[in-house]
Amino acid sequence: MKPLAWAYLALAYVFIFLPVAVLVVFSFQDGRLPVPPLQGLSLRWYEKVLSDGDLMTALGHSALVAVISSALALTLGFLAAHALARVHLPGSAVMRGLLIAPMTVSYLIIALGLLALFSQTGVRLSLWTAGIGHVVINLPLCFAISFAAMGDHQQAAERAARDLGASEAQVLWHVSAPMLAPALAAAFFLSVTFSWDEFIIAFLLTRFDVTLPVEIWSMLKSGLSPATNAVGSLVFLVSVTLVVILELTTFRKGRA
Amino acid sequence: MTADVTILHVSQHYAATTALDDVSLTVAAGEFVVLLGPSGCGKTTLLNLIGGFAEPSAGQILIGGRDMAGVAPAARPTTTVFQDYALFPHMTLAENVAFGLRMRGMGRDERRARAQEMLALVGLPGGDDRRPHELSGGQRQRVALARALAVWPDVLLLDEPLGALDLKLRRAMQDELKAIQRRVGTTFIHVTHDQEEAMAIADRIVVMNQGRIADLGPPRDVYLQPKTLFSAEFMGEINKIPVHAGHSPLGASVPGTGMLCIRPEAIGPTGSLPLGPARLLDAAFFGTHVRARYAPLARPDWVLTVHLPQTARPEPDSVAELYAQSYVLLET
Amino acid sequence: MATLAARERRLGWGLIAPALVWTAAFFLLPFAAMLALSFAHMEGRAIVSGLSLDNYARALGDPTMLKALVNSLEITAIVTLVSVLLAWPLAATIAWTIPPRLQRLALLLAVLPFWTSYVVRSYSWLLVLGKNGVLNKALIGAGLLGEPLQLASTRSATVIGFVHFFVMLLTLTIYANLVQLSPNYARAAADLGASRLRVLWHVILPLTLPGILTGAFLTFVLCIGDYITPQILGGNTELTLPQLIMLQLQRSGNFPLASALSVVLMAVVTLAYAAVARWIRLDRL
Amino acid sequence: MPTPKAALSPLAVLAVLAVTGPARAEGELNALVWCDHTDPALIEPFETANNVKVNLKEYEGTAAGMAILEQSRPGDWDVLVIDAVDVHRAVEAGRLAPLDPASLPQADLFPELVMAENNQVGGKTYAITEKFGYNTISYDRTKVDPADMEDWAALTSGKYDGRIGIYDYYLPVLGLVAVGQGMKTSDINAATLPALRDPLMKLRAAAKQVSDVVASQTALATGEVDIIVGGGEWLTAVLAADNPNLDWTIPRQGGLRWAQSIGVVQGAAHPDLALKFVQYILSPEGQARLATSSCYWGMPTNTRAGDVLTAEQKAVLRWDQQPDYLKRAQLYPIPDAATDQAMQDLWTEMLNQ
Repeated sequence: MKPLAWAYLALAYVFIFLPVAVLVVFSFQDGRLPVPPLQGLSLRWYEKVLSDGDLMTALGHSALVAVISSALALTLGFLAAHALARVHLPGSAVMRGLLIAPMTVSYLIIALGLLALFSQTGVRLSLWTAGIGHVVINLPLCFAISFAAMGDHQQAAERAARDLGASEAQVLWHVSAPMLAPALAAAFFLSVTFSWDEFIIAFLLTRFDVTLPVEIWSMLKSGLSPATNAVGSLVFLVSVTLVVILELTTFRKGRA
Repeated sequence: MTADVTILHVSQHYAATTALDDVSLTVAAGEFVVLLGPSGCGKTTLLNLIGGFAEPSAGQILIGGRDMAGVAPAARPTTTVFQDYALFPHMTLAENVAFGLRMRGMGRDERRARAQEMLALVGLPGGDDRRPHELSGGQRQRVALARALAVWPDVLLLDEPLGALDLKLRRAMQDELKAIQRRVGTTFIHVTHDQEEAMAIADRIVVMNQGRIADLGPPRDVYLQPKTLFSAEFMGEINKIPVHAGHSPLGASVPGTGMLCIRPEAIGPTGSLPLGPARLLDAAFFGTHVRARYAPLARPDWVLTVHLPQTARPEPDSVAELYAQSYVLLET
Repeated sequence: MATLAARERRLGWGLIAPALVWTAAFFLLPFAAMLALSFAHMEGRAIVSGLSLDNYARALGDPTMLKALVNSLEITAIVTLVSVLLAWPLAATIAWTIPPRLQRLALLLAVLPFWTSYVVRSYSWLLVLGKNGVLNKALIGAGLLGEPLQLASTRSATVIGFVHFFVMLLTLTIYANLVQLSPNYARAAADLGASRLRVLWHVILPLTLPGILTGAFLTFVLCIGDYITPQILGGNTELTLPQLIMLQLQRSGNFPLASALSVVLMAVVTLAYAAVARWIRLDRL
Repeated sequence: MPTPKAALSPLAVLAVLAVTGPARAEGELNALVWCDHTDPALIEPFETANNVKVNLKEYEGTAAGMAILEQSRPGDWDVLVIDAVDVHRAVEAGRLAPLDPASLPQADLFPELVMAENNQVGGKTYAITEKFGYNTISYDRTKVDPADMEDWAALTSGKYDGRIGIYDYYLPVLGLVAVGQGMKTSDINAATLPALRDPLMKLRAAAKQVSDVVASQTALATGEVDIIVGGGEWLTAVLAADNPNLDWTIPRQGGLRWAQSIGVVQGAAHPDLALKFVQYILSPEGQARLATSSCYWGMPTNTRAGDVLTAEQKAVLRWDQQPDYLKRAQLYPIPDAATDQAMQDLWTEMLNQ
């Protein structure tokens, strides 16, 4: 059993890392095409990518949209979860279902729906409209994670805070949020990841001020090039660094 | 810093169940009242109504003469020490204690001083930079108490605050609780199901059963002169002898009809009320007393529990004449 | 004077209102707009609103459209099945074979490529699977293959790209499920005389089924609605429903037909959800 | 109570977006273009000279462009680049504004590329042809027999099965299929279209992929396929430096001539700047840069660009063979709306084979 398990593990890791490895290796290709044979190693594609203004602008846009839309989604989701966990409201099962519903709908459909709405109401497409779409997809996630994290322990503390004269806003800010911090951080981080990497909504709901995935898509449409590999490798490097840092700090502590 | 509490005809219904049924009670300012009863008797419900965590279906609650209808917990002159303490795990002890003051907008230095003062009051001077998870159960309980008292409540509500402590610690805390109440003079309303705890700390005990007040009075009265059979049984072990028109199967004669209730320690070789001869079934040494069980010769199927002095060494199967020193006849 | 309970409820409504209104304004309303559009029709090159069922007749009647739906369903079914079959043993191996203190690291490694850009991840498979890609070069170089395999621009490429992504996702969810199981279940079963295989089949598998189903459903939703992977790896061959929707929208400007196709896509997902809703809890992810 | 304010907030967001949108800075030009216009080498000189920012959105295929315009608001776009044969379509839809012919270098164009019947409607000029070339066959001459490439029939003979890529644009490729059948592109209509079905499906069966401009270039460059149907100089010229083995030809049955026109959008926010941009694109320098754009190369329509282009560039563009090519190539089909829809549906069906 054991050798078999280890062999399976090894094969699985090869499968999982194969495309990434190829991506990174050929980002150093000293030629125009990222296909074998490897003609030599060069950093020129990285130079090209890092000096590409459009790409860097798109990167900024992505970061902006990811952070703002996630913060909004988390705020809305957290408040809604707090309301449902705290107050017995009529129709709470229906409301919970409604808030979760976007999770079962393909991003493409959400994007098309918003496009239909925006074009019928004459809203001009921009980074903000894409941001609205990202809040829609991340709100259910933030709501579900917040709701699942709420328990007796923190509700008892909220009750005590209220008893001691805290207003609802103070309860949320001084007690609920800090006590649920690990879950909220996880929700925020996941949201940022999803928004950062989201393509179809950003593609259909932006015009000129595009996000990184859309910019990468148009790079891809402008041809197979090691520059695309370089962008991909850089994104990978940055994300992995972030994941490792978070893993070593926030989430490890959160589990203790 | 203290206020009286008046509860007028308060009822509380949840769907099909009645948690409180027309309860009226007056608590004097500065009094230490214990609500005592088994789980589900309505004592915690009553506490929650006073604290404002729920509103009564009917009736009125006044604190310091002010009607509390529609007043949120935060706006009431009450604070609560919760059963699980509900300390804020992400704050230090001092921050926990100062929380209510912070919510009231008090300055940092001022509330820090007050927190120190309160921690000293509950016997936790220094060490205020620790967090709740670093404390023992008894220490957490003290912090919860300090936190609730820090905001100068008129009425402190305690929801089984000692329930989570082991017996020894509980007895020690009872004494301290009583002492602290004396010092601050705040009205304490304390919920417990432990009758010994109630007797140890209460100025007055309110015995509750099935949403109603079964008995109330100073511990001595409630113990020795219970007004209901429920109260008599809940306050401690009791021997019950049915009496019909002044006659009982043991020949004892008390005027009236009902249940003659006698505490085990009120039975002995001497007393005002003869219970007739009884045979010793068994006896066990309990430290403070010897607990003996007798079967009256008149009714050998009955058992009378008797607390004999520590020094007594009754012979097995011996027969003794038993007398009751104090007793109460309750209607059934 | 409002009662406390009424005030509580008002507060509750106040807290939940922003999320509800947001969802109504930017999820329900757009969907309604799309639904309305799906009953419109094209007159020449202009959209004319109305109550026509033509788009649905085409979406479900036109062999090309129907074929796209079938392609989507087939690909999604294969991907979901293969991903679960590959991910379960991987999650189990990590949970049972790897020493506990290394498990988190192993898991992190298993999902690390998740953090490359989604678009780039599909593209990088193109580099592996192309006619002159790494895989063909390696296999031919090793003498295992005479002629290069035609993988890029085929269904296989789409499936491989999808499976790669979803194996990572499912490994996470299944692993989370497995480590929550008390080892005593397996011990008790073994103690009662069950063989390892039977323990697996009768005890462990049923206990992890809800986790598997939740993960499989997520796979289904994400896979059937994805445009990027089939577009990059499958090329314009064997269109999937999202590709068809994008074609109608972007190339033909036939927003009404694209809307109708989207409604069909959503209906399929809803049916799938209804089928498994009993076993999965999305709000307890 | 946060209720009323919070309840309104998303709608308020929407309202604000609807009213203001992202502020459109003065001196920003929005152009809806084919990908050749996105080359910074083409755009930056104009931006610098006029101190403006040119926002570009690329599309492929007239229907896609018209769809984008359909989903936009008036004033969103200033410049439109469109297939010359589809100028009428855009004018009918009210998308193009008339141009003053005097402001344009009409006289310098190759006579065949003035295309007045396409660029004018009711005597008014709405666009000017800016670039042209051919949709025929591109191939790797080391991997196929160049002699075969002179006959459309060779593609479906079985010899090249699985080695063919098709350019994913229904108009030229359906036109080429028609040419291969000896039909004129102008004869394609709802009645004759069914006759193209079988040859198209046969071609599809022989093909490995159907892909857009760049994917087609890439496929040919990496050896993914050896032949691109619909290709031409636009596909091979840009790769000439990297892969000198790539070639293109017009088979004996003929090929198609593509031509793209540029015009100012009706209701443009910056019509003057838009005209300036059109003039820049039609200037000899602009023409030379457009001809050698990084996305795809193509012949400039302004003959005076020949003075700016280098000899090598002209060789790659086959400047001198143009008289012969122009004779042998037909224009794109110009379908009416119904035929256009039918052609697209046929195309979609072909994709999904």
